[in-house]
Amino acid sequence: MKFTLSPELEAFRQDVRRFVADNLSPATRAKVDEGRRLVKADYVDWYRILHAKGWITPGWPVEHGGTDWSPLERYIFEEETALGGAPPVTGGINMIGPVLIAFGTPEQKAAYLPAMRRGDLWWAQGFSEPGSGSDLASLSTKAVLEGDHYVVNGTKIWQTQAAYADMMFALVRTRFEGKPQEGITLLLLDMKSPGLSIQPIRTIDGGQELYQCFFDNVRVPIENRVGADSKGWTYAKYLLGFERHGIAGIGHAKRQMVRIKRIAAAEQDRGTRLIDQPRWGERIALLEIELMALECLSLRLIQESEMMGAGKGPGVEASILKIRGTELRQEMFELLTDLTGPYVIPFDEEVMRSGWGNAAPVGPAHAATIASNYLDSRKISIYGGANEIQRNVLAKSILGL
Amino acid sequence: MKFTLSPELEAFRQDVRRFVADNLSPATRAKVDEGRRLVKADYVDWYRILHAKGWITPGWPVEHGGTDWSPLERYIFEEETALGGAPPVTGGINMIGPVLIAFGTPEQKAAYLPAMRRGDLWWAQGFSEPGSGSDLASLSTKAVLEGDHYVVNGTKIWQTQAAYADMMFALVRTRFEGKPQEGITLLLLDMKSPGLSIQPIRTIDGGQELYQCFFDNVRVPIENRVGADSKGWTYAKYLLGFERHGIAGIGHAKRQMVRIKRIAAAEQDRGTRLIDQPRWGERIALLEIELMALECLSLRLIQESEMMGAGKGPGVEASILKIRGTELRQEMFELLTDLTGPYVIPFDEEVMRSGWGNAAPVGPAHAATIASNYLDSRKISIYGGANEIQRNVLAKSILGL
Amino acid sequence: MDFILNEEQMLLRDMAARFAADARARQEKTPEEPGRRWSRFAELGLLGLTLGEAHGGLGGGGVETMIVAEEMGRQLLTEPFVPAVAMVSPLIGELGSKDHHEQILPRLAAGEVLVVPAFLEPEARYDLAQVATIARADGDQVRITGRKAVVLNAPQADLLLVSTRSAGATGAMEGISLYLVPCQAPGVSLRAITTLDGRPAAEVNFDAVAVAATSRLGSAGTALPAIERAVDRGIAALAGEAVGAMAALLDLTAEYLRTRKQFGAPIGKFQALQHKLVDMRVALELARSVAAAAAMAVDIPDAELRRRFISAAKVQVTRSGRLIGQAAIQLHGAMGMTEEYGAGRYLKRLVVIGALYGDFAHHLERFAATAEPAGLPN
Amino acid sequence: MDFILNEEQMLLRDMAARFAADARARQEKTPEEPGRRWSRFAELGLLGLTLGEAHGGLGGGGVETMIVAEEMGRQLLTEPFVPAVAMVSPLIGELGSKDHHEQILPRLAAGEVLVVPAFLEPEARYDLAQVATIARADGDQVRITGRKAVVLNAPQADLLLVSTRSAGATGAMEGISLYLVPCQAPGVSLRAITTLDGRPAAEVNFDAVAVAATSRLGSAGTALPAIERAVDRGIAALAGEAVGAMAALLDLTAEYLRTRKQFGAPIGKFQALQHKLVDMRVALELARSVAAAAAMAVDIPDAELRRRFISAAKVQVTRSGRLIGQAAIQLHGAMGMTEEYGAGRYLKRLVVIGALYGDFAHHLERFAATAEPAGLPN
Repeated sequence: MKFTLSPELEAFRQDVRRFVADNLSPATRAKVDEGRRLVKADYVDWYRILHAKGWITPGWPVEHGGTDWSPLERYIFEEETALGGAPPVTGGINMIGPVLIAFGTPEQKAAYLPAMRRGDLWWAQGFSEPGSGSDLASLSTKAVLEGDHYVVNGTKIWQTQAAYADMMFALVRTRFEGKPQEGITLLLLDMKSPGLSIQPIRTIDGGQELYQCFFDNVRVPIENRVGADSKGWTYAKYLLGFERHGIAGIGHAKRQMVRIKRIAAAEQDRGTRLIDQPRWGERIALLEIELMALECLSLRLIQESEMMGAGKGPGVEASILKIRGTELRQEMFELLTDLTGPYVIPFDEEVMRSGWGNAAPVGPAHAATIASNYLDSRKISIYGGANEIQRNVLAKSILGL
Repeated sequence: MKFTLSPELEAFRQDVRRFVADNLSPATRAKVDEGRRLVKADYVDWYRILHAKGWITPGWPVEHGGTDWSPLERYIFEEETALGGAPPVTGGINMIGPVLIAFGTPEQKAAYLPAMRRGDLWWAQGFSEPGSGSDLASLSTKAVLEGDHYVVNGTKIWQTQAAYADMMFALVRTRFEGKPQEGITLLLLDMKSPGLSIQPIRTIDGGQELYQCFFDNVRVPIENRVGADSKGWTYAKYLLGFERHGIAGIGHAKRQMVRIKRIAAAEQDRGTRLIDQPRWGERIALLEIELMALECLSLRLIQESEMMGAGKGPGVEASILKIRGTELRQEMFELLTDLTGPYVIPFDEEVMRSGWGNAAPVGPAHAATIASNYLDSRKISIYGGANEIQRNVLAKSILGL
Repeated sequence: MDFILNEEQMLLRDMAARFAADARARQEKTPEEPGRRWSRFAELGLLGLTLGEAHGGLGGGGVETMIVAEEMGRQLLTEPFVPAVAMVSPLIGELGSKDHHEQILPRLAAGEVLVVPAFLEPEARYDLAQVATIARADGDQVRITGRKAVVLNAPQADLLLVSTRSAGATGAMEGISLYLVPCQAPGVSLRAITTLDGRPAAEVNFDAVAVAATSRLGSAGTALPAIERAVDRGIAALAGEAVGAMAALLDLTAEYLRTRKQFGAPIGKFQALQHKLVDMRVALELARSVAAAAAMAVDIPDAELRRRFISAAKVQVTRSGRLIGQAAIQLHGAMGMTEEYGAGRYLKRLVVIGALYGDFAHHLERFAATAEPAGLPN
Repeated sequence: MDFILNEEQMLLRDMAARFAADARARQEKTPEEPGRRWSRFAELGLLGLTLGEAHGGLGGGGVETMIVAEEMGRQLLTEPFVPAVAMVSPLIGELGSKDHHEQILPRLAAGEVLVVPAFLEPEARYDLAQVATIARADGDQVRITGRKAVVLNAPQADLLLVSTRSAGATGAMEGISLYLVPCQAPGVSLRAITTLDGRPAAEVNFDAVAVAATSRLGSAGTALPAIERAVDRGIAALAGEAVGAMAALLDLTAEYLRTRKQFGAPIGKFQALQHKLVDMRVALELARSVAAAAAMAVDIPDAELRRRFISAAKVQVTRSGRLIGQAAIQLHGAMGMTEEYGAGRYLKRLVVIGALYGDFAHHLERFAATAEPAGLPN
């Protein structure tokens, strides 16, 4: 045990930090800072910058453009990019990418992987259905093989930014007997396929980033099947096993902490800054302590798993990071709401998209996005395996019952 | 709805308050105030005072010495006696008393009821067993009828103050087939019976008020059976249905609130009284608000059930009062622990029993009992139907699943 | 305290419940013209609820106001009942001149004129004494200059009831006067905003707005206690509204747990979800009880005791509202995040109520600063 | 930060774990004479753990101390390892004269002499600068008069390391000096007490106790920073002890849930209990991680950063300790309330650790007052 990391890792951290500071578009960073909505260009511009640096697919094998970083380096990279205000690398790269590399045909790899690295191919995820949330295996969208095409009928839901997507990877049911986990197949669908339509879902934060997708006799060429028919459950589990390095959201939480302090210093009550009042200052301090504890825990688990040679980051302990990371960030947004006082009340969706422009803000400028951000934060304990499910997983590992 | 109760009820409240102030032994009140342990004489002396006033058995029918109070009057009586520092009326009177009145033989009533009213008969409760906690029906202490005696073998546990008891009412198994609820019989055992022995259980607060009871061929005359053989489950449920008026412990909580404020005004940190620091003052205020809310809820539920004519106090809503009442009082003891600071560390069991006597206290005199009281308070969310069970009951009533 | 509704109160509750449910049902079919529904409030007598019988009202107090507000909260109605009926009407009744009474009160009760309070300012957070809006005498007129923050329903209002300073420094308790200011008066400008829960509101600017000296309510410089009382009435009503919203949200959530299936069973079979639902229920019952107490306390003469109950209710309701609102979304899973489903609309209403007229921290501080009533034994 | 134990640290952990488990097992068979076990600490080199190699020690720091303390906490050992080894030895090593080093350190390492700190006073709560115990020069002696509160292990100690005031008012940062005072010196009187977790302790009174001027550790009037550093070392060690106790309590509770049956199944099948156990586990892992960070931070030169980690650890450990301790009792039901079962003994240890050298509120305040390290990117 040592208070500081190795000089090499420290230098790496500084490299990433400087790279983000020097290269991220100030407009995108401002949006992230102010809690406004990003659009496709914010993501893709950043992905191209990462691609040019060779940092877009750290988790992939070196021969496919990976960086060969250790889990700790990947953790540092994720923390620093989030802390620096960069958009997250979403969807395809960390989910379907590794699956294609492991199970895809040479043609699939050639068709998709380079385009993904360049930021030219955006994926939608087709897992959840209206009737199957946490109980994924109960999915019922069906695909029937007719000649050299699967004909898909059904619906998928909760797809983030499906309107941006070029392709979708979807779990569909191709056999109907046996256990629900059996008979599931993983298909790659062109979003422009006839019979495929999408419909936005307005969320409580005023956003419209989620979609439902409908399949009406959508024909998918058989060469767009990943791996074998009816083995999709295996690939899905493989896919969901990735991407646990940044699961606690430390970089994001640290950035929110900066925001909290900025706002607590700007807000006053009867002439005293909130941050200088024990009732607020100590509430902030407690969150800071909880964040320190969570950061220490993240680092510790990454290092322990690295030492064990697991290579993929924490195992079942990732559930601890997911639970605590989401709950802590939610507490931060609750605090932001409270700091904002009466100016949490006005809401203008236009400001979420475009900022105040030349208009003078209503109330302090920092207030306009807080309510929407708070409402949006309620999702993080639901998506990606609801916290109740994470607790079940952990309980099983502790008790073995 | 009116901000004040009727003048009659207000006068009744003042009557009870004055009665307690005028009649409760100052020594007993001091023990309650300081959180020290009561002994049998503290209870019995108070019971005799209540008996002389005709207030010892408010819940009994008038012909057996009851007061014919409304549920709201009973609630006020319980609150005021607790608030005034009186020992609670335990065990027999509110449990086996109503059962004997409803199901006992004339001989049983004559033998026990007057003695109970006079404070001459102390009961132990024989329900729980080492293997059956919340799952009461799984009890296994068995009684075999041999001629005109039941012969009892087995053990009972968690009996409060069994050493004070003259008699025990116990659930025993007399039949072994059928559902576990069937085949249970309610017996009255003389604590001096040959073969009956008790053993104290030391608890984490340093106390020794709980006991385990062992039956080695204890012979119980058949006339000591309550009601019919194998119908004990019915009587037990009847018994447990009483005594929900004071379940939130409002009087007790109010008294602890007085103690909290007294200690917060006595403790200082760097020259400032804790009660004057927002971090402490507002934490106390929050508990006070929670107590106000709970008191309003208690009053409301009592009045609603009175209006509905239920007569016994709240139904399933009593679980809400139990959950919140116990958790709130536990929070109060946590706060007391925190207020006490470093002087929560010394512990002297002798002070719990006898106070400091002529010796100067170690640290502030109020500190000596806090840790023990805090530890003892952990039991209130366990005993009398653990809060997990109460939540199950409530969930069933809300969901009907 | 007596928590049982009397017969009139029960009738009022049943009427308000029918009316509110009906209004929501109509709303969901074909959105009706907002003025139309407000007229129906008037037809039912709800707009005169808090006026004395001398002014054509029903003479209702805090409890009656809470009863109606609760049903509005349950159905998420957005009419300006709380600002107009709970806050302004009794204030005009109390402080207004005979002229005010005769000219305004009957029209308030008839729904012909809408008056809403404009008390808080951009820099004030929740302090009613932080009045920097100046009222300067100018002949037999008064000139008002300043700005009021987040004035609910200002875009629909005919008159604003404005707290102004005629003496003393910003923050001083003395020197505050109330004026009735027509929204159409020259110099009044509104910047319209929408609230998180979908109500019209505005920041209002007053640029040397001239009003007659007779527009003042009560004597000069002494309005703060009456303003505080009016705000306390508003808080008690909002607490009722929040209780209605929480109760509806709990019902919605329980129904979801009963019907939504995962892993082959209703998710309400899972004990962890059951216990979360129970925590919501406990939070609701606590809020409901202390909100009722606050509604009763709002009419008592003892201001210190009134403050204590009002602040306690605001603290408890805000706390329960957050717990219930958040737990409801969580128990609904992704469905809870959708605007269409509706759980989120309740959460947003609860967030707004929490932030109106003093948040958790403000009222906890205020409660801690009030003296506790005498009379504990020993 | 690097959280991985090196090879020596792993060997130390294994040795300490075996020793502590063995000590507890012996204890449960036939209580052994306390001095005997302390000698075995010495034999294993644990009493020289924090001394430099020049003084016959192992040169261990915060991490090594935490490793041993954690195993002691796991087995609920009550030896004065934290006061003597974590706090006093490094302090004498740092501030002591050559004479002190030669006369005391080898005997500390051998377990022949026990020195414990006496820093806090009855009126001080947790403020180390609230020193009202006076040291007055008297020829080549010094006379010490005052009182120290709840001095752990004082009844077993040979010497006390006492903070005294030679200048300034009570509460001043300057003017504090440290003296080594023999417990047998005339004028030293102990009022023995037992702690909640069963350790011997005492309030100690000093009535014009004469000690040689050479008993002073370091220069006159400047001891506060060193005292604070020693206390921070103690806190880091106590955090480790608490982590050991929490881990053991979690294991005990999990085992109970696996084996205790109700309604025909292990109670660990009930989801609500499972989730409570998970919350305990989360609390443990957070505490363990920040406690390890504090152990590393205790040896860094930057006092502000050290304070930040120490206070964070104390806050988190106290919070986790309360959650785990209370949940453990609850999950055990009535069995958890019995002294014999043992869960309560862990809770009591955790309560005492929470109240030693600054509680939750004290360290939260201290943390809020420390500057945050520079360097967050924008």
